Amino acid sequence: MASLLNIENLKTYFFQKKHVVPAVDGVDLKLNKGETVALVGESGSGKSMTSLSIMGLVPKPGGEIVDGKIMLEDINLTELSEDDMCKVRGKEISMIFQEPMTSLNPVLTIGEQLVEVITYHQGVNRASAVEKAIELLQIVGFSRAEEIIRDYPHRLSGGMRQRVMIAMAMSCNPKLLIADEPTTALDVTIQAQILELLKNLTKEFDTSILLITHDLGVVSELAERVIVMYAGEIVEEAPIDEIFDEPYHPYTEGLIKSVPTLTGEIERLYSIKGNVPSPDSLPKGCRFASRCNKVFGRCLEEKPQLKSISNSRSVRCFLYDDEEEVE
Amino acid sequence: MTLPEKDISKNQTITSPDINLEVKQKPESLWRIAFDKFMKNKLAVSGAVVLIIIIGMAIFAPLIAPHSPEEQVLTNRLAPPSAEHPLGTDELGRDTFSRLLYGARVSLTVGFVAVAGIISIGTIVGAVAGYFGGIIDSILMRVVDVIIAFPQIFLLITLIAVLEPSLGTLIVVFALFSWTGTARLVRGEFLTLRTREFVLAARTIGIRKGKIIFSHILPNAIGPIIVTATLQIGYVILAESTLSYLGLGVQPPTPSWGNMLQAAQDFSIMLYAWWYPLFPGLMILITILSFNFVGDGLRDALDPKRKN
Amino acid sequence: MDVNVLSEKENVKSKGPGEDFILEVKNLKKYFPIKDGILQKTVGHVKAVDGLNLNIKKGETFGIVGESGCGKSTAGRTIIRLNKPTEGKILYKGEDITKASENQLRKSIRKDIQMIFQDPFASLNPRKTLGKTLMEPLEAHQLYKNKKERMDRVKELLDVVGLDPSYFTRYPHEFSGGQRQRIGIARALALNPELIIADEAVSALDVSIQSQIINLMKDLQEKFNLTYIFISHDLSVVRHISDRVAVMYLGNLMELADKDSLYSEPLHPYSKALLSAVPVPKKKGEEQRERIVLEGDIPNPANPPKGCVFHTRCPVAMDVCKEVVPTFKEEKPNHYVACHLYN
Amino acid sequence: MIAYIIRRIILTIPLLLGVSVLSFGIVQLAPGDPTALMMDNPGISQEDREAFLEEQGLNDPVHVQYVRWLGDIVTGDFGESLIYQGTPVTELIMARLPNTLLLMVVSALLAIVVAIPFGIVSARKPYSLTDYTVTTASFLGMATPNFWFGLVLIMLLSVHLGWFPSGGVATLNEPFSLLDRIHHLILPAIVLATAETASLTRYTRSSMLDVLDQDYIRTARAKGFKQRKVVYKHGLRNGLIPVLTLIGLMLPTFIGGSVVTEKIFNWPGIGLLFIDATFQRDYPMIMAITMISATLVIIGNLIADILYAIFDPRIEY
Repeated sequence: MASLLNIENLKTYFFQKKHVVPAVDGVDLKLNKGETVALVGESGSGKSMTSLSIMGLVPKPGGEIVDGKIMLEDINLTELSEDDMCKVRGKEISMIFQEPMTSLNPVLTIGEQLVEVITYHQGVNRASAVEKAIELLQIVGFSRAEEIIRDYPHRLSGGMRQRVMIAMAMSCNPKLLIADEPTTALDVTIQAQILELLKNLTKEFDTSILLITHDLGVVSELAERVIVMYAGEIVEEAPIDEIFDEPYHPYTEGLIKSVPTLTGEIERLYSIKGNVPSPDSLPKGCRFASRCNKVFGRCLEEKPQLKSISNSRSVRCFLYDDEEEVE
Repeated sequence: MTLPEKDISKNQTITSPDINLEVKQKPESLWRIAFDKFMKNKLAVSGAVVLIIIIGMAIFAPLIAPHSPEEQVLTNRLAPPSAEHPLGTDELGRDTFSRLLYGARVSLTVGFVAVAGIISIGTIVGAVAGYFGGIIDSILMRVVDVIIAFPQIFLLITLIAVLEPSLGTLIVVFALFSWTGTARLVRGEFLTLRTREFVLAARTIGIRKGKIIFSHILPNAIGPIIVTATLQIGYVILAESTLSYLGLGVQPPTPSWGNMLQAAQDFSIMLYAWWYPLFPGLMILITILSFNFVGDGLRDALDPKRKN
Repeated sequence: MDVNVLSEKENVKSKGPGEDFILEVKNLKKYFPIKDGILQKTVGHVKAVDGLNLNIKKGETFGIVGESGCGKSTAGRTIIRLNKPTEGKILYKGEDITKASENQLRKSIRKDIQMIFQDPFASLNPRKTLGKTLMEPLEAHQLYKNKKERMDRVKELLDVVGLDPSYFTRYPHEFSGGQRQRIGIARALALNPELIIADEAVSALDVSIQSQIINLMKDLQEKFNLTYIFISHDLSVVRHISDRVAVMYLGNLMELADKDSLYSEPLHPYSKALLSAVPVPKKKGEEQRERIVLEGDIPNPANPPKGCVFHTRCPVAMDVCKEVVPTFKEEKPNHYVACHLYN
Repeated sequence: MIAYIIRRIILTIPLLLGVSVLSFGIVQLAPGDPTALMMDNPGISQEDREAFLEEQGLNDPVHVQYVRWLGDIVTGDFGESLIYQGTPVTELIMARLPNTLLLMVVSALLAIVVAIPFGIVSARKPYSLTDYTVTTASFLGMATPNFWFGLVLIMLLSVHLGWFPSGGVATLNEPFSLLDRIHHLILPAIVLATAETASLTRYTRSSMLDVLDQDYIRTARAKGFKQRKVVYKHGLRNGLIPVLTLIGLMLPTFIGGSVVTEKIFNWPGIGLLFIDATFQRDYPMIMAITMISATLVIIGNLIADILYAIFDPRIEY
């Protein structure tokens, strides 16, 4: 499978008056064509900042990509000028966000917001852009698309707005769709609709998805591969059908065991003690050490590296240090 | 390939405290944080320093002033700045610098006292309207609407003309007709705060209404109130000087920055004594500017949404 | 509305002999007026809660699930009398508190019923130290003889919820979300309540913190013999913590049962869809569950559909559903449902 | 929409009533009666005075006087001036009104034209040199007393340099000339506009900064639009909607400011008329002008509200 996105050693730091916050700290990530990969982590893990780095939308002033490469096929996005990056955004890579209620411009009609992106990237005239917009709205499930394009966002529910966002993101047939917590703000029944839609669309359009989420359930609905982040670093990477049965990293394992299930077989939830370390005072050794139940001396002194365990799995933990790398 | 044991034991104690709290010497109250933030704002700090100097000069005017503000030397009218009269003299030969110092007393007194009144009335009306809502709120807000519909200066001019100008009248009139902005602000704060969860929590605990208002809601609304008070002082000083300039404020011979300028409108003064209108105006400008800087700095420092 | 009265009777009738209810809610309604026009006349109502019947047993955890706008939070706030009920009755240990004044409430339920809120950042007064926040309920009800004893009690509370007593003088902004939620729980416990209403108490927390808080709540329940009403949109969490679960939709109860029978064999089409919509981590070899994807959005509670409120989205709606409000009745032992399929 | 406008107009009626009560009431606070000044004139006897009081209805109870006054002003009759004896107040005001409106409209346009672009530029690059310059200028503008600013301008540009006339609407005894009128208008317009320009700039800046922080701006950027297009297409309209309200709220300050400006530049408008009236206790005139200015403010806010509703699609009627 050809690789579409290849991130190497990405470091996105925030420079504050007193300290430097390493929001993303040396992330390597590969995404193949047509593949859906989930980036999982709790708040502050750096997953959202990774996605904004790919889009070149790291908040400024303060945030900056200090190191690393982000290769989209054979272009290094970190080296593109702002003007060139504008040609990539919305066309090659598009993004949908967590808050559908605030992500659409309240004073422009749905049609206007769809049409502008189509005319901008595809150089078509307005009339055909309008036609395309209606077609897209129908694809994402609006039966009254002709009416919807004249409506303003506040007339639509959260689920409908997220559909509009998806239509907008898919309008230029992007190679990569970054979905940052696309269903977190939605009710479960609406979430199910949106997940269904995303699943069908990416098949149809052959688009790769980078799914950013904290919800392990959503991950297993959509993704083929899971990457777990903790405190700015990737701690584990695994195929979807292995990670829940056999998590390697103690953090991943804790995360999975912390979530109550719908079948209710667990009597008492596992809980990871403590809190995520504050990003301005990270420990010297393993960043998870203070919360880990398998911690030993070396973890406090030395930083573990992300290590391949098999060709589909890797983990950042000393417990697996003596494993032979399997090629 | 054998992997090490990955079983996680189940006996996590729930009473394990979250361990990641930074150890600090002293708990930092929000006031302390606001103070630190304020001190980092250069404009605000310089504004505060200038204000302290001006206030000091007003308080110690009798010690600092080289002359009595009312001492007339008719042979030395409209003298340019000199060692004897650092800012020159006026059309009656009085020392401008001394008169400015005493004028500061008037301006600052009117500013502080009137604003104390404005804030008291505005906070009470706003708090009552915002906490109780309903019909009380509607009535109070309609009264506010009516007062706000008048251009302030028209009300002030009319009232003062009707009531005879004096320091006391000025203060009372300002207090009675400038509280509306504060009332709206406080009402808005109360409306949002009263539905906040910590206020609901206080209600479920059974805290009395009065205590909820004064101990839970008001302290959290105090930031915007302080900011508006600071800005209001500047506004009142400006309005007072305007009225005095029009001849409706503090009456001569008592010096005030505004009435000093009233005398300076004369064509020949403008032609031959440019320094005379300059200094009172600059004093007003600097004072108001300082209050605005401080107010702006306080707004940033007291706004909990602005971190860093 | 007669229907609700009927169902209420049935509900009461079904109560087994000797069963003690700590809280009885009968046909509770909470409407919020919509005002419009020149004179701000009431032109309609948001029917946030529209005829709710619940009987809470002492010591149980009663879960209420539903999506946003279903009225679950309004129900909780009305039960604890932060809202004035529009209609219906709330009985706490047989005492009618529906119309009690704030003063009467202070003497009756304010000590006995407490609440844990959703947002750990909004639920603590940012200008009060942890100590002051926890002392306040004790002072308000003049429990304990003097300050010293009250302070001891606060330290005890901190210990119970797993916070270091040395945090006494700290301010809320110095705590993490999880710690704040512990403080919120300590405050709720301060008055030794019997019933705690937890409104989305763990929804705002990260998963690893969420499990800490859930476990804490379970331990406290055992220790102090608490009764919980646990309100949440998260079906897995509700299942984990509850004994009985009620499903709400648009201000109405759709189904109510022991958690096992509700989750393993839901009767109402809405409950079925809701359960099937929850994405679950799949284990290897596990079959893809059949999913019922509901069409459309939740209707506006200001203008709920006629008949069964769910009929606009129901995959098995019949003609009768558009006209007639289904009765809430016991379909199986202790398993209630409001649906025409079971008539 | 029409229904909304009608509703808003109807809602102003109680407000206008309140305003009339206050306008009327304040003057009632005056000690003595308006004949006090007349009595200084030895040609007027006590009988004349009584007759005057009776004729003017000043012996009636206050509420009767109020109702009568209200009835009159509804028909546009504000009574007769006490100073310019026998001349209806309305006539005097109408004669001066065009001058005041000219000054206000020109200043308001000046303020908007200057403030909004500077506010936007400032917000586009916060904490840049441009932003600091604009911010400093606005702080100065807000703190400068306008009467003093007018004085300084007259001293510098009229008295010393002779570039501008020091007052009046036109050169006396000259035929009408547009250039001459503009020449007279420049300084007063600048003075009246300064403070409002400054606060409008600050407001535009903070409103734009707020908007540029919103999620939909991030969406627009994610679509690949350049910063310029994002600011002007997606930010501007959202940012200017609240500014609209401020312009409505600026009206009272403008009207108030015109009093002082007219006084400094001897501009024969309502403001000057008002000041003269207060010094001479011309009560019908005072009541008329306060009433009219408050009405103008209410109308201004009404227009701002309606415009707001037109420009913001989120407002439902």
